[in-house]
Amino acid sequence: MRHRNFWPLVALAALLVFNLIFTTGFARVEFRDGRLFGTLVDIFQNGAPVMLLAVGMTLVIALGGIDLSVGSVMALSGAVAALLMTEHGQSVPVGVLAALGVALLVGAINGALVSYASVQPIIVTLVTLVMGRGLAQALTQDQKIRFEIPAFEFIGNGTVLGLPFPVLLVAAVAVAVSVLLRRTATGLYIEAMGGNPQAARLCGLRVHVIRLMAFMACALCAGLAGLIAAADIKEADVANAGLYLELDAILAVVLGGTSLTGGRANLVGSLIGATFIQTLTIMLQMRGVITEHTLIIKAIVALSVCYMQTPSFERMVRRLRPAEGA
Amino acid sequence: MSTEPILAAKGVEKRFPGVHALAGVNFEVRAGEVHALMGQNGAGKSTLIKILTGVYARDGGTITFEGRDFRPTSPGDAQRQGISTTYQELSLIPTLTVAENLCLGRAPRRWYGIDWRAMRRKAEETLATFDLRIDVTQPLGTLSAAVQQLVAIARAVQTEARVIILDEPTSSLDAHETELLLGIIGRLKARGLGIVFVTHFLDQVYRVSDRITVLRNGTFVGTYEASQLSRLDLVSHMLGKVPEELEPALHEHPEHQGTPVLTAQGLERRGFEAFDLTIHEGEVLGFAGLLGSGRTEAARLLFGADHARSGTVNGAVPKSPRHAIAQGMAFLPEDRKAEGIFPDLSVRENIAIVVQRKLGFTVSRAQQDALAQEFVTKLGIKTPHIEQPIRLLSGGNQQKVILARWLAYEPRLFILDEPTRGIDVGAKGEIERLIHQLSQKGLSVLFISAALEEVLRLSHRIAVFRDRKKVRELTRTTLPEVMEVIAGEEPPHAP
Amino acid sequence: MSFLRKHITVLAGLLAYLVLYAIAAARYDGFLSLPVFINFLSNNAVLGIVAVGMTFVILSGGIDLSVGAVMSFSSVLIGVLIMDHQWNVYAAVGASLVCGTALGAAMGAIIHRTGIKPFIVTLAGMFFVRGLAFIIHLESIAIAAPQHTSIAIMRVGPLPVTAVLFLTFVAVAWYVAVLTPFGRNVYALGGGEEAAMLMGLPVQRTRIAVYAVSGFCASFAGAALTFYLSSGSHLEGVGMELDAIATVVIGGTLLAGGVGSVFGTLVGVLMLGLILTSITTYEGMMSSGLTRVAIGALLLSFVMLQKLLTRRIAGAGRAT
Amino acid sequence: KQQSQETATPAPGGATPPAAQKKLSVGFSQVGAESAWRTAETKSIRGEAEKRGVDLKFADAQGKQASQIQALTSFIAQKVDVIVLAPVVETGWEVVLTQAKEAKIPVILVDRGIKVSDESLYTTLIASDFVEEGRMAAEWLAKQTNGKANIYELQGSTGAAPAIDRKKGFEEALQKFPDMKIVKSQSADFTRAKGKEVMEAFIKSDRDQIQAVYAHNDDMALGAIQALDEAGMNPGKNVTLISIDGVKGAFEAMVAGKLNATVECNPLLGPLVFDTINKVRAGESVPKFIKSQDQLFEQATAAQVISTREY
Ligand SMILES: Nc1ncnc2c1ncn2[C@@H]1O[C@H](COP(=O)(O)OP(=O)(O)OP(=O)(O)O)[C@@H](O)[C@H]1O
Ligand SMILES: Nc1ncnc2c1ncn2[C@@H]1O[C@H](COP(=O)(O)OP(=O)(O)OP(=O)(O)O)[C@@H](O)[C@H]1O
Ligand SMILES: [Mg+2]
Ligand SMILES: [Mg+2]
Repeated sequence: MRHRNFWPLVALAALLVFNLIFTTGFARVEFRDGRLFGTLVDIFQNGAPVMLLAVGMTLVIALGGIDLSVGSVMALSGAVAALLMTEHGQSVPVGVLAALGVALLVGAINGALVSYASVQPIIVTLVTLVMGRGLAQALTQDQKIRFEIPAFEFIGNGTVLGLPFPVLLVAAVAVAVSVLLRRTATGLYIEAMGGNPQAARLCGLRVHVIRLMAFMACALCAGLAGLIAAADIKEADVANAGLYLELDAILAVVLGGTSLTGGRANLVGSLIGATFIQTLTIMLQMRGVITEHTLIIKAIVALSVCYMQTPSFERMVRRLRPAEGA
Repeated sequence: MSTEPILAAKGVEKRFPGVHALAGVNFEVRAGEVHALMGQNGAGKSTLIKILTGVYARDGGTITFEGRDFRPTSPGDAQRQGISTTYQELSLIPTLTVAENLCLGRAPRRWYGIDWRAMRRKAEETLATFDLRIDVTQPLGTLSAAVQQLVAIARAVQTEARVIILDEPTSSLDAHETELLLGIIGRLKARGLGIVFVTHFLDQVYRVSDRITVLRNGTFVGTYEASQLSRLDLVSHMLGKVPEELEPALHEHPEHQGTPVLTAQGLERRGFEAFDLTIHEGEVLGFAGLLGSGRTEAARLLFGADHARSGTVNGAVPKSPRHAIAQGMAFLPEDRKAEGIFPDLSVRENIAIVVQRKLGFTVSRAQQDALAQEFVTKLGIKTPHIEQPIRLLSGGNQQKVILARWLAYEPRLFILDEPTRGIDVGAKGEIERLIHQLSQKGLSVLFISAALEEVLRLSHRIAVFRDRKKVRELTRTTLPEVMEVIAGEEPPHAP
Repeated sequence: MSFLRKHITVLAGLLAYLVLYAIAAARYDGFLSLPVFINFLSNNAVLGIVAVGMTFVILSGGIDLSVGAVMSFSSVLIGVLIMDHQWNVYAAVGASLVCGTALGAAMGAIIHRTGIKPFIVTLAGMFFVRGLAFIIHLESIAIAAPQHTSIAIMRVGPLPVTAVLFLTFVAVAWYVAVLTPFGRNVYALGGGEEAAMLMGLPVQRTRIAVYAVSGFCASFAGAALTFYLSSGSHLEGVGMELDAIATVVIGGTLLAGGVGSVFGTLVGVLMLGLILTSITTYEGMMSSGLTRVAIGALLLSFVMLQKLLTRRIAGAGRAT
Repeated sequence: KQQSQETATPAPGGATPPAAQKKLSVGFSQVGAESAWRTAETKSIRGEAEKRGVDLKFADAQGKQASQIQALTSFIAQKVDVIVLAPVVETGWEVVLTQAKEAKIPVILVDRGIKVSDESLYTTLIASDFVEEGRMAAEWLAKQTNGKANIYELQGSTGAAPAIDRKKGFEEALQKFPDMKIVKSQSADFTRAKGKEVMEAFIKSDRDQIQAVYAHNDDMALGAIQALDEAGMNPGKNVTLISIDGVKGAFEAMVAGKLNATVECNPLLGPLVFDTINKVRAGESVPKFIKSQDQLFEQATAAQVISTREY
């Protein structure tokens, strides 16, 4: 058996190698103003929100749910933070904490409705998708909120040890979640619930609480992503922040090999998936591919990567190279 | 009975990653014969059946059906060619009605399309042959495992097939239904059909089969005339050694006097009459009753798996399984696939999931590995390694894993709903011994089984259920007496 | 009793719909009139036709995210064929139906052959088809052909042509779902794929057919769109997949597959239409944000009301 | 009941029409609130309606044409006096506008034209000319760079009318300048975040060739400025930037010397719309296309104008 992240990694590596050779300027990395610059850095910096969403989404999907509201939560959290810090003159920590608090609240609502009212996750989160952005629009009265708050902007494009802060933030969150998944019982419980919720209940798991926590964790990730997105462009843009990003996040998770039916969480895979998507996007932008073609290329590439993870591809590979065997 | 085989397999090979499931297996079934396929859990019976019916492709060997080379591409293909099968894991659609499950793919039709009324009638008639008179318009999933199994069997025998394969059809049936099924098998045989029959119940094997093929560890041991093979020989062929003792030691049946570990009072839910129940320390309490009599329901109420309308367990309203587990209860559900296993999780994780609560929040892989390894050895679970996803294990081995899950937790009271379902003779004896040991150590067991002798053999006391109502408690009883109470042929019981 | 039990979700949905409609009628002048109701039908016909196809997909345990894109593609294709190539309207519609069905079938085949999850295949399909639509024509395209217009303004009794198409689709889909073996196989597939395979049902054929049906419905919706808007539009399909899924699920169809009905979808479509119209048009809220909040809140309260009614009427079911 | 209540409220203040005359009722179908520009437009029309004591029925279409058609049918059913429509798309209005015409309700289009075979379906269009905006941008850029530049274009959402027209006008005007060439052109969805991202990609691949940036709206330009800044490329000096819309943020950027020019696309159509309505109701004839005043602002004038910007 190959390692489960084998094929996603192969795909990512192939994409990177292709770009390093054929896309001009892709390979260039320079150190300027105490910070690394280059496309490779951009991939992680620009991809940070989607990576965070993918981390949270992995938890929810492993649990057998789905969260469509993450994009709206991003908009909401950015708006709350920006409003508090500009119009209400609050300090940065207060703004950040309040924004994350609001995100957690949305997550709790999602989780509670799914768990206690047993409404299907897709419906619940579709409702919060609509309402979340609506609330953000109502709060900001449909205005974009611009700000110049260096301490806050740091979240979006600060530099620590030569690396962009969002990259480190993603790494920290990913490490924390992976510890939670692999070093504590949480991972076992979440995967068990995704695999067979009835059995999980009979095994005495706190199914409601676990579900609630997973949705909250996902929303928290979305909240952080919203802060990064807002801080990055020094503006809370309620109408556009995080728009359609839920699809990217789900795509990342699935490209990374987590099954949408739940039961298994593959965090590293999701991160690889998100990196892959961002690399592809940047590549297409750098090569100046027009939108029409971008869409088609994206479709074909996504399908191929998913195909690489299916048993039927595995069989084909084995047939082509019988010598390799097991 | 002709001696020409209808369906014959020679030297069949099948490998799964890490498992050589079938190594050169020969098997044949003749027209008008009942051929039993025997072997321990994980011997390869179900795999062979799945190869015969086109679920898996074989890696080697030949199969001929009615003299022609046979390579079914799918179960549907096999069915069309004349092989009808019930698989071990229930393969019906729980969301559809009983009638549809019976008729799917061959529903009666009129000019405008499917004739629902005719379908219902047909379904009712079919089930009547099994003495089953239920509302066929209800979704199948709401019915008990036994009813579902009957429906699956009815579906298989209803078609125009030349070979009928039944993989553990009786695992959750009662004596009465089993009797009916064996009768039907007899009739089909008389009609000249070839029947393959898999079961772990030796009695049933000897009742109906003409020949017996034994598999061990994926290898072919031999095919024997049933009349010339003694039980002891059969079991030693299966195990590969002479068994120490075939039947476990019978219980003494003293009136049990321990302190109560569980007292239920006035437990009740819609349509289920209130009942009281006490289980003492070190006691084995058996539940007896017919199919649908409410044994499972009662057990679930005790465990808090279903919501009780009123009543208490140990002085409190049963809240949830979690709560019950915290009080030291364990519950092995009757429907393994739907409520027992976590299909994608490994054997290790399936064992560790409950005991993890005791092990603490942080996970130590070493600890889990040791635990899993210990039980795999102790219960003889056949798996290539403990990281194998449980869904790839054979049915009986899955059952053992779930049992291990609860043993590892060391509860004070085990509620075992059909723990021996689909478990081979050796392991069955093992489990009976285990129950005995547990009770000797002062732990209590609530034991539900469709096999009445088993219940009788193991229990200190027996609670009898009828029509979703607890009717009697019996101590020092005999088989005829219990059967009488179950059937309701005794004078009304005065409280 | 059995009828009630079996169709409980749809009935509860219908009841909840009536309640909300009554509230709206009490609140807004002229809401309770036949023309207004007919408007609902015709205004939501396009979404409705897409949702009918989606119902089959969801019943089979799958999902189709490409419907919006296929619908837009089909409408643009019809526009281009009629306006740029002077095709006959029926020929153009026929061609777009063939394309839509083929696209759907292709996705179904990929899902079945490769074992990639429907979510991904149809998401990729959505990108692909949208790209394709932009390639055949970058802008939305106005359709002004006499033949086309004459169909667009056709009425059957009081019903505009789009409403008629929608109701026809619901009726035919109901027939297919309930009275044909194909329909029952779809339910079986959604109820348990492995079991369906073991029962010997034609799983492959059914699955490919389901996505083909969805593609057909989506492209037909594209045609209906051209009659409704007199144009081929890229924009109308954006986000339509979520609306379609929402209406299907609101109608009581389980996303996991196997349970649900086409009439449920009809109720779902009417419901979503009612909510959107009453909030955006009749209530006329000044804030776009609050409008969305209200839409979400109403949607949620409908779902909860439906749940509550289901429980009330059916009583507590077996918990297992 | 909602509507009767609304009409019952006495109109406030000065501009109240004579009590005898029934209050003018106007139905306004707006696209949504996707951008600051759009919200400014809504505000302007609402504010003007309030000022003049007009009963304004507002319907937010959330970006959906079907929603707008529904709104229009309900306006017709409610027998409003005038309909103001900001169409989501250019096509697909024949049927509903025919209904309006039959009900003798004049329709005034704002900010974007529509394509209909029968021009009499609407009374007039009050809007900016997107093609003209693109042309103005091109001409200014040519003048500024002496007719020689490598231009990088940030397009609006693919398929959207303003994006198509602004591109078209720009390219048309560039025909006259053979040395001005668009090197790369990518969609950035009219948003700042995307604008930044796409600009970063441009910088990474063609860093040294970038001389000018043309963005279809200010938001994308602001994002591009940020990307250029971070890459140390001195926007506004080493790279010439021009965009369209003229929102406040653009003026701030010009004051800071980072944006070179913006072509105003005025959303404050309120006064003009209601003036036109009055004319129409008085039976005066109005031109089919009333161009709103679009002008180009450069860095030099930005500081003076900025204080007057409302959005
Ligand atoms: N799909 C699979 N992948 C990997 N291993 C498998 C698979 N199916 C079966 N096996 C393995 O093949 C062996 C034979 O299994 P099989 O189900 O045929 O046993 P069985 O004789 O039917 O046992 P039981 O009496 O428990 O039903 C077992 O060791 C099992 O773990
Ligand atoms: N909530 C309920 N509403 C209606 N019928 C129910 C409900 N719960 C259980 N039943 C029915 O009551 C009967 C008792 O079921 P139960 O599973 O407890 O029986 P059992 O004695 O364990 O028999 P077996 O497992 O052998 O079928 C079954 O026929 C079941 O379908
Ligand atoms: Mg087996
Ligand atoms: Mg039972």
